[in-house]
Amino acid sequence: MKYRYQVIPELCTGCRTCELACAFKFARDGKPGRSRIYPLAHAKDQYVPVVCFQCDDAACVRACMFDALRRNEETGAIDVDYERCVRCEACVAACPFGCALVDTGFDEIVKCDLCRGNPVCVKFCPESALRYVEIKD
Amino acid sequence: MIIDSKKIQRVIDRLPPDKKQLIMILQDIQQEFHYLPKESVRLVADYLGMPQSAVYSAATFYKSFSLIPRGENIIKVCKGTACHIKGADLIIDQLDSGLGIKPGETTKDLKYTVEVVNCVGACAMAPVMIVNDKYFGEVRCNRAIKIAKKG
Amino acid sequence: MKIDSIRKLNKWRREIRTQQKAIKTRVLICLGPGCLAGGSDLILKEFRTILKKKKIKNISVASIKKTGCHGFCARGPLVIIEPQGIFYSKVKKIHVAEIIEKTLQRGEIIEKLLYKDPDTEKIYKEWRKIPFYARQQKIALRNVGQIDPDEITDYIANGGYSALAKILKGMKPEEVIEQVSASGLRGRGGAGFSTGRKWATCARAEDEPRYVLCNGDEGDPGAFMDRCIMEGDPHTVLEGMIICAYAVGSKEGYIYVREEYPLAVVNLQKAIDDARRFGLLGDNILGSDLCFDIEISKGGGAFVCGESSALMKSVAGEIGEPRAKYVRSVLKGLHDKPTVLNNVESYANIPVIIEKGADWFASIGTKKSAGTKAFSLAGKIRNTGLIEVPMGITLREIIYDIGGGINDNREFKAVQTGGPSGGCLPADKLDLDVDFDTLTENGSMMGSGGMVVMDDRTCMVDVSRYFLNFLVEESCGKCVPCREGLYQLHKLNEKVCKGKAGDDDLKLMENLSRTIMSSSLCGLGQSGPNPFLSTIMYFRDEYEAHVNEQKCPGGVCKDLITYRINDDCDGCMACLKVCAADAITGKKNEKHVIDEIKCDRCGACYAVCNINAIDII
Amino acid sequence: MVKLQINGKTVEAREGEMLLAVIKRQGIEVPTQCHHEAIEPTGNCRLCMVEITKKNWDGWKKSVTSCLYPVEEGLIVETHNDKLFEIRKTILDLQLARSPHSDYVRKMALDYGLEKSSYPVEPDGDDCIMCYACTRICEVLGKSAISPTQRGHQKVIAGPFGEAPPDCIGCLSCAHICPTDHIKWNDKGQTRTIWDKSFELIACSKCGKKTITREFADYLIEKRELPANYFEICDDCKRQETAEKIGSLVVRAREATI
Repeated sequence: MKYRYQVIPELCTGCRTCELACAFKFARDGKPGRSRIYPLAHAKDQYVPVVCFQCDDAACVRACMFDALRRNEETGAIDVDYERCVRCEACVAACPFGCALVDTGFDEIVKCDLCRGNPVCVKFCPESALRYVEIKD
Repeated sequence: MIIDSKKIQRVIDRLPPDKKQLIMILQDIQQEFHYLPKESVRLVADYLGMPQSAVYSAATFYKSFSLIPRGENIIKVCKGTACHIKGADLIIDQLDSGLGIKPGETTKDLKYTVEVVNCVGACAMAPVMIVNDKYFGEVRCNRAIKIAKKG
Repeated sequence: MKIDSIRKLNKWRREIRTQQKAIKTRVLICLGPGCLAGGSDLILKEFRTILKKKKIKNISVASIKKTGCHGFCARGPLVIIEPQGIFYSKVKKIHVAEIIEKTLQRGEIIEKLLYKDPDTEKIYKEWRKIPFYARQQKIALRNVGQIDPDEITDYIANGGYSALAKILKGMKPEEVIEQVSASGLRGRGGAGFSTGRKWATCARAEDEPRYVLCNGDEGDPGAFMDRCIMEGDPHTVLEGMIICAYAVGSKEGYIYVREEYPLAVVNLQKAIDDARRFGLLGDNILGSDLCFDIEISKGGGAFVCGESSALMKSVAGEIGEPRAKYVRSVLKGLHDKPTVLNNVESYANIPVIIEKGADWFASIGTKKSAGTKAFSLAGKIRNTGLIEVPMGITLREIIYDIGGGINDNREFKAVQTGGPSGGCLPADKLDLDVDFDTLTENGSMMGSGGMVVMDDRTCMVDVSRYFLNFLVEESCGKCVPCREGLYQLHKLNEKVCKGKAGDDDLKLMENLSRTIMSSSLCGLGQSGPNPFLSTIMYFRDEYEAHVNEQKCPGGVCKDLITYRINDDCDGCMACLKVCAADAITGKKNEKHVIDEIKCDRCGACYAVCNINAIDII
Repeated sequence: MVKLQINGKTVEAREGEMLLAVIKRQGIEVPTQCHHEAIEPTGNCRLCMVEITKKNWDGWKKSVTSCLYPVEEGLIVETHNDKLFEIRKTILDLQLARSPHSDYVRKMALDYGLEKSSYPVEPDGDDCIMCYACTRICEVLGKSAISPTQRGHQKVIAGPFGEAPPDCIGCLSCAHICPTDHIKWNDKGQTRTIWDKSFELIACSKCGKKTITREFADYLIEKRELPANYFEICDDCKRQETAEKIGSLVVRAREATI
């Protein structure tokens, strides 16, 4: 089964619950992780949740000299292989959308991996501005 | 004593630009200038299309290369097994007291360099000294200085 | 003129042989490393200048021939006159005129130049009868000392390249490999792996291209057989490699020669150029479709490059750091392609095996170690030099019957074989057969053939320290057990030499040695502790003397001995002049005194005193 | 697929895989120092050694580094026994003598009951355990700015002549991958210094936040054909820009429907 992650900016109220959920999803030993999704205002009371587009010809994959960013076949997301990543921040500098981030708390590179096919931000978005819809081909 | 890079380049150009020539090229440079001038590491790296660190690694890994200027006369004392038990250390001590330098060092006036070599394959006439590629066999320690200076 | 067929090669061989028959007497002047140091090049020049001046009938300049090492280095410089086999030893430039006049012109023998056996006082005219030579059997060294290394015609006249012709005419590559396997030839570099099996594995490998490499690194201190073959008979190495290339299907070969052998590089390069010129190397060798060329790859002064994977890195232009050989180099070697790497002496045997057949070769030596082995005799032995003897001969025969026993009739203590990977064997092991397996079973190893004999004036703890120091200097430094382990083992060994070590140190050294041997990445580390383990096994009493009584029985370890002048001193002042620490005082013809505080026990005085007036306490 | 036995349990592995990967998949803890997924194994630290044998070897055993030993049909592997414990303990013991102040080494040595080295501490010791992770990662990067220099016990990782490596682009991969944090670097203000070489960090054209070095960016732009302007602004400002771009599309779309 294939899913598509949908963002509908019009519904986003900027409540940032998704940001909170994401940060706690990646919490470790009591410390919250860094959120991979950022609802940002582009005008007064107008928000757009900015999150990784999992691009086809991704700049981050291209910039990674150590082949540590790879397409996950099930989820379709680009995952960080922490066994290979040496934290050189090439991806962070290269991503045109700024969706490869440095988690300074855990001192590692993070990006959205669609919670391995069960995105927590979709669950918690009160306005269902974030959706994870099944694709019937 | 700066050696102009054109001279070094001329020595480098004698061999084809193939990575397997690295050691031979470095030896030609060593033969020509008695040591590897600092400039040569970059020139060889460019010539062979190799990183400078790889050339520098080889220059420091292989003991026949020296990155510091060596004396006109290279005095080698063999320390193979046969030479060791027949008194190579005595020769080294005599050279140290006579020329004031220990193995690996060069006299201030850049005339002499003393080096220790691990076996040159002339064990039949141990202990062996080599002064500028000329072999001297069964060297008695009290003649070491004479041999070193006479060459 | 290109020899582009086997017919032409045979015709050329006949022409050379008829020309050489025309020269009645041949004067062979040995230019091996030992004789060269004794000035044999000046002797050669002297012969030529006198003969040119005098134009003596039937003795032309052509009959003077320079050769590689003839073997009996202790008696060098050597001049041999064939076909009579007259053996003139310790020849000086002044003797040349006399040799020409008396021996060459009038056929008289110059008594004083002949070899006199110090024990039996017997004088030998003919070198083949001298005990040093009599028991030898030369296969790899068959031409060394007989031919001029720079003359391809000499090699051809002695049957050179006939083995190559034989395989190109009628043998399939598999048959060549089958012959080499059946001969029982094992790697002469010391590992003793079956050469035939190595070639077979490489021939079967699918990957292309394949390389044929010759290991001329010979880093073992005390070994100089490969040097004498490369300098004395370079063509046999080339022929062996070409035959191997035919068998495994290779087009590209390298001879890796260590940096300390410049003359070997010169002679090999001359041989390669000649072989190319005459169509014996390069494309369509002898008109066949075999194309194979050889290049010399010079070493840079690193013992570790004798190890196969490090050697291949060095040939490729990288630093000589070995790699794990779980995938053997016959499958993934130079540039990760199938590569055959054999030792110089192994290749030197190949042409003879092909020429005379595998059964003939297998009948020599022992069942598991076929053929002969070249040894370099050095150290405190009377007849230092280069020999080749059938496998299975005992250490005693080599050291006493051939080697003439110990210098100044001192007492034999140990013989070191196998270089830094080998060990030291005591007197009660002298009757062991010398072959690939027996010495290994007794804690040493035949190795590449270096044999360093030690007398009672050698300290075995110091020998172990010497080898560990050698290995600490030559370790490539890549893996922990060798870089750090041998460093600490050497430090502990120095502590024993200084008399500061305790029994627990010896135990720590033994445990550490086990880990170094079982966990090091390459042979250097895996066999590094052997010299220590073999000396503590056979000479534990010496270690205990250093540890418990702070004494050095061999009188070598500086911190545990004192030099004292006894009453035989005649005041010749030799020791006073040589003492670097100015610790000796005394007037001419009066007994001298050593100031035992100032003295740093370097041993120079003891070495220069000719009348044993100095005691070691 | 290849069948082999690890600590008595039969497992399957892919042809060409290394033993260590299979052992790790079984959840078995084998100590490693110089192993890292992004670089080729070289077998420097020897800690991952395991003992192998086969039915037809009639009892003969061999210890090999599992990071470099390819899987073989019918291989019988033992990852922990007295001999291997002794090897690992002695290696860490030796490292304690060379790097007495390295927490990384001390922590590993504690697992083998070693608080202090049984060998005298080396005067010229430092925290570098010579695992070559830094030189190899720099090689994978394509620069090989630093390399193992000298030989034997004097071996040291450095740039040519121990000076600022001409090929270094300041990406810090070596510093991050170094298990003992022996490679020192610091970012102060506009410049980053590592291996005695200083670099200019790109400052975000909008907010001034420092990102990567100019040399590193140029290298990525050229080597991986990335548009240069991606590197001119920091990730925070890029997210904000993305929001604004999408926002403006949303506004235009809404106006179009009215």
